[in-house]
Amino acid sequence: MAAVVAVALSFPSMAPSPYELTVGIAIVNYAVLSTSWNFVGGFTGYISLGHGAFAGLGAYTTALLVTKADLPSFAALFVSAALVAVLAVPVGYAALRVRGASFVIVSIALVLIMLLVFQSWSSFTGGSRGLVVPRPFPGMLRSEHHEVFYFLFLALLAVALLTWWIIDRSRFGMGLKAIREDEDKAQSLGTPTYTYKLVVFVVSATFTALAGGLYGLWFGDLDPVFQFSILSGAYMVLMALLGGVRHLYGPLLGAVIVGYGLEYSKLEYGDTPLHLVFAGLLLGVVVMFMPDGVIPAATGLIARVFKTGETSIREVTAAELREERGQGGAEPAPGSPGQKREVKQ
Amino acid sequence: MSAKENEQGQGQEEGKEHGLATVGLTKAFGGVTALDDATVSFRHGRVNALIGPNGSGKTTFFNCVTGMIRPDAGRTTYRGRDITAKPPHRIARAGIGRSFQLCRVFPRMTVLDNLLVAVRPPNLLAQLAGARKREETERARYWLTRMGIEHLERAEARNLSWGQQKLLELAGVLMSEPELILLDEPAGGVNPALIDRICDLVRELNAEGRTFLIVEHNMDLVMSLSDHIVVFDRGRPIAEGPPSVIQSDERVLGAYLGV
Amino acid sequence: MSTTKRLSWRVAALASATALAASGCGSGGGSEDSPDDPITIGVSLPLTGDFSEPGKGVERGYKAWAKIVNDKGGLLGRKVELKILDDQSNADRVVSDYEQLIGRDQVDLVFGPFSTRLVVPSARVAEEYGLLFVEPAGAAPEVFTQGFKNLFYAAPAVANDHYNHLADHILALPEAERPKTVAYAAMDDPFAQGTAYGLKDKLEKGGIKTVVDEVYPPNTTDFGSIAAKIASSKADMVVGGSQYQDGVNLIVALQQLNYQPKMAAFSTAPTEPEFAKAIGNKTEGILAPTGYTQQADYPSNKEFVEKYTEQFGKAPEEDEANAYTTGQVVAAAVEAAECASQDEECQSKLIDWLRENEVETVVGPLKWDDKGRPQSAHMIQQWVDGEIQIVLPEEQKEADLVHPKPKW
Amino acid sequence: MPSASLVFQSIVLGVLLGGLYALLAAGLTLYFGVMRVVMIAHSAFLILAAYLAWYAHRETGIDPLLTLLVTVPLFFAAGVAMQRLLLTRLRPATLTMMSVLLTFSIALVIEGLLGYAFSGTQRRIRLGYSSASLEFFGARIAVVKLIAFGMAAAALLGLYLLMKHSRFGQALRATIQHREAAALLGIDTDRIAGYGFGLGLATAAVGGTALALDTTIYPSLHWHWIGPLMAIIVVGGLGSVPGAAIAAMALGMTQSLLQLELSTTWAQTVFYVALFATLAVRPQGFFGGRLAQRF
Repeated sequence: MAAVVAVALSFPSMAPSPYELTVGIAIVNYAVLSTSWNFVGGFTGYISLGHGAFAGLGAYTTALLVTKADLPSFAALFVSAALVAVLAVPVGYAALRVRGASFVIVSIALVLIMLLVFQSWSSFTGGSRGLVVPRPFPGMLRSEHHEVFYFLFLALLAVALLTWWIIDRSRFGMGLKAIREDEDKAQSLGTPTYTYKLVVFVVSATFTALAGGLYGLWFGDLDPVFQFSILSGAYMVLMALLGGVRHLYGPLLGAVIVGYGLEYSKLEYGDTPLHLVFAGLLLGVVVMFMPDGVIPAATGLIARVFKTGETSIREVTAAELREERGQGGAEPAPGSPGQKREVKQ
Repeated sequence: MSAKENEQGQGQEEGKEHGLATVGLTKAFGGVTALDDATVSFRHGRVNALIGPNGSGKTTFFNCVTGMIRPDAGRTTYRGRDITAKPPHRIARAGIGRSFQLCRVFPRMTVLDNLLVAVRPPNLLAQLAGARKREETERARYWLTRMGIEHLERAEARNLSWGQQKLLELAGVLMSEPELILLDEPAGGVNPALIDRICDLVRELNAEGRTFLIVEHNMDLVMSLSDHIVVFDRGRPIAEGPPSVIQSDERVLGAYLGV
Repeated sequence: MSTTKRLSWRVAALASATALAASGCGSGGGSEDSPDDPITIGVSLPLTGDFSEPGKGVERGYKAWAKIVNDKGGLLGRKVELKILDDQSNADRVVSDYEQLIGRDQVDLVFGPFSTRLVVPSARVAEEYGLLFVEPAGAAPEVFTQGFKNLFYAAPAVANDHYNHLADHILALPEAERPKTVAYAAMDDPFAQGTAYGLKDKLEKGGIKTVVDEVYPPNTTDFGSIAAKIASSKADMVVGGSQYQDGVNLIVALQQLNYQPKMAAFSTAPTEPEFAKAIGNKTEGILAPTGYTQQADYPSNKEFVEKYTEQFGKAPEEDEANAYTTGQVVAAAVEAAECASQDEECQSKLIDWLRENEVETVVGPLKWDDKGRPQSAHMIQQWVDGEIQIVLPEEQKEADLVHPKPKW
Repeated sequence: MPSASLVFQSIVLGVLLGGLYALLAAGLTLYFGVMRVVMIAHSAFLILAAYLAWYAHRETGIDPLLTLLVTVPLFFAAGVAMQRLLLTRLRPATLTMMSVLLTFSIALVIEGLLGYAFSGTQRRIRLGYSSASLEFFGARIAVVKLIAFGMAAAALLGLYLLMKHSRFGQALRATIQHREAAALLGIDTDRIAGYGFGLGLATAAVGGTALALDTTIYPSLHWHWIGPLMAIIVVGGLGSVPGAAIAAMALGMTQSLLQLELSTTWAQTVFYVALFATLAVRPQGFFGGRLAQRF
């Protein structure tokens, strides 16, 4: 762990040119975004494809607070995160009242409606003409500017990871994970599932907005088409899922793989739209074959190779058979403990 | 905590105060009426059973009472308090715990964590405290021990056998400190040895002051275990009474045989 | 946390960090000028995604320029070499592309990308590294209000001035012939909107009434409602601030409603080679501004059209010409300043020279104001007798403007 | 204040647009009904069908309507295959969420491949009758729009008859209503679900061809369609085919009328406003049955 931190901290001094630093910033930004996404996705199992909207809102609100309300850049960043948190409450209210499918639909709709609003309301948002965010450190050289923001993003990542870790080991986190496993059951045991979901949704939106706002301050030019993009939300999901949503470092790992992969595939296969195909196939493969991400897949593989793992594959199959029955709602096939043991070997 | 509850439970004068009661509970799904103006009450401190043919509305009744679905009409009270259409977690906190028709545990959490989910933090700040506090873990182990599955506490629930999962589910319900426990087909898909085990547990827990309401198809179990039986047909009660009365009730036979 | 978990993460992080660093080291450090080294020129273009069509046109223009220059022995005796990256029509990408070109690849010069939306963020990168930024596509007013000191637009006029000749012509018409009401429909895009609103401002000042003012998002594909509004207003003139396909769609939708204005002007779309076929040849009388014509007799244009046609098998369009112009402008500056490298002194010499001088290009002589706005005007073309011909200004016209326009 | 004729024109346009929305939303509802799957790739298949129609027309000059003979069976088979080979392999416990991601990834692949094959250029079928129109009580209706509407209406009618009056339709409706109960009645729900999926995708084939008649197509266009369609199925009540059709008509009409007073962009927000309002006020949708309650 210490080595990773050391590498992350010394990266700017190792980078041969500001370009590598911008790639580093992009990857850390991805990591913050997917970690933020994972507050909802990882704990509760609710997949949001619309977190791009919160990032865009964070960026735009920060920019508007700086340009229209003359707030200092970083005050604007925090005020903007607070405003997004407030907005996330009614969104979560609508999205979380019903389960699953409606949540996904609302999350996608959120990006699309924000895109429409920020395009149409051009007298306020600049619309398609774009919005320029004044630099927080005027007069700073571009490469220094990159370096400062690299560390700011790193700090935000640390805070997000710490928050995730605190929740993960808390009673609140226990309740959230119970929601992911079986929401009805969690309710029947006294977990106020709706409130839990709403709270963690707001936390997630807030961190996403902070990442978006910081990005806005760093990048400087906002355009609704790029800020409110469904694809950026999908990348968050891909990264978190690829790394493993149940693990603290899963989204971070996913961000490093996907971020580096995007950069690499662009260098290699630059000018074809095949990057969409790659992203699509990768997402499909992850969903079909390793929905728990590479961390468990890799540990599972190692465990199988060395035969040290606690779980055997056939056990999982037995459990899933039962789960299928649970979902199907048909009469339970009488499975006595004795029979189960046979399956378990 | 549970000891204090026991005293409360035994302090009630039996029969005088109704535990769970509904008035005119009605629920329709599309064109199908699952509950039809069901007015029924159960005895506090006793083992109650709810029986009836398939599709007679027993599970819908459970779901309405525990807030999982919202009834179209009617009221539910528990010990005099109106709990109609309250969210499920409030009903759980009012002291009603339930199991599900097909046993439901949190498959990818450990056995111990399955119980710790039921712990209710006393205040907002305690939400963020660590989830594995010592005294709670001790209490969880107590229930696991009583169920006889304490050796599995670190296993993921999905790796347990069906019967072990049934016991785990019951332990989870007990961890939430209910006064009234609704069991939906506790003997479903369970081998005879385990059925006996579950019966014993129900008797013991009842003796400690917990009230039970059991939906079950296994008539031997129902007749031997329960003090009071309510029979449902087509979404409403058609008969109630002690096992001896129900066994000889013609309407009950009619309902079951479809006469 | 298990050991394996920690290990896998650490390996991945280390691998990516070192890989990035290594790939950077490998190709950096080639910045010293030597007479044998080619002059490398970095460009990022939308070769995929929403702007890919014009993006590819610009790419062809740049490639034609590089070939023509190299065939003649290069610049300052050095060959020129283009390094073109694909920005996927995405602003994040375009910025990171220019970071890569300038920082990692150490190119000597940069050319601009396509589309106003991408020009502003990328111009900022060049500005902050102190590089000259000549661009072929950022014509919207916003581009020139950012305070860029290094930016020059390589075309005759900014978007809002595209219709200047037409506005002058309309306002000079006798009272009876002048359109009294105008309907505007513009794509929500800084460039397309700029063209329509430039004309709108001038006509409104001249007392001509605006009866419809519609803005539609770039992804609009159904123009039924907008057309219905325009048709129902019975405006004498319709102005479309269009790119390509939206212009076609709008015209077809208007024709479906049998709306017959006295004058119809659309930007970009009518000048495209496929236009007539796309709207079923009902093109008669449609007006369009253009910054480029293949027939222009500027000396360099003849060479361009000939060699471009040789290289690509068809004649160049406006996007290609603007890209070529960009090359010509930068080349002129490089030859005057006698240097082509990233160092500050050279770049500021290039910038200063362009500020002060006029450059001969395929779109005519160009010079710029202190914000980088070109100071010429667009010509106005009209579809006459099944062919698009220049009708304004007088001195360049190939045909007379037909007014009122025949039915379509 | 817009004139009466303009309002009438807008109503006509709204009906024509609503018809197409209704057909596509019906398809989306079928997937949800049989599998509880939110099929993000529906509109990507829509665009794919439009591209196939355009490509066939460009290469051979045949009327785009004729491509239906190929695309409808092709899409039906693709739908069945997708259900059998992909969706049934997902874990049931997480099916709803994971299927969203899976279909999302399919949409990305389709978009990427279309871009690869045909570039990002906007395309439009050039028909001899593109700009022809008919007079209808003072409103002008483009012939191509009328044909598109006719196709949508015919397909919807066919779907309705199939579901109401055929044995398969009965099985399909039973499966949508209550899959377990249907299975108990001896219906092979897996097979029915596969066919339901195929039918849904077939609506995309019809819709795509209708779309290609009158509008421009480009690979990323599907994002523009999926939002309104998903809003429609929520407002209509997830899983209710008639609900989806009614909501589609109502919202298509509202959008068209709103454009009279608002800009095109603002008018599009009507779908999302309706979506949020529905979820806040009546989460099960306005026409939904018991299915919608838990989703």
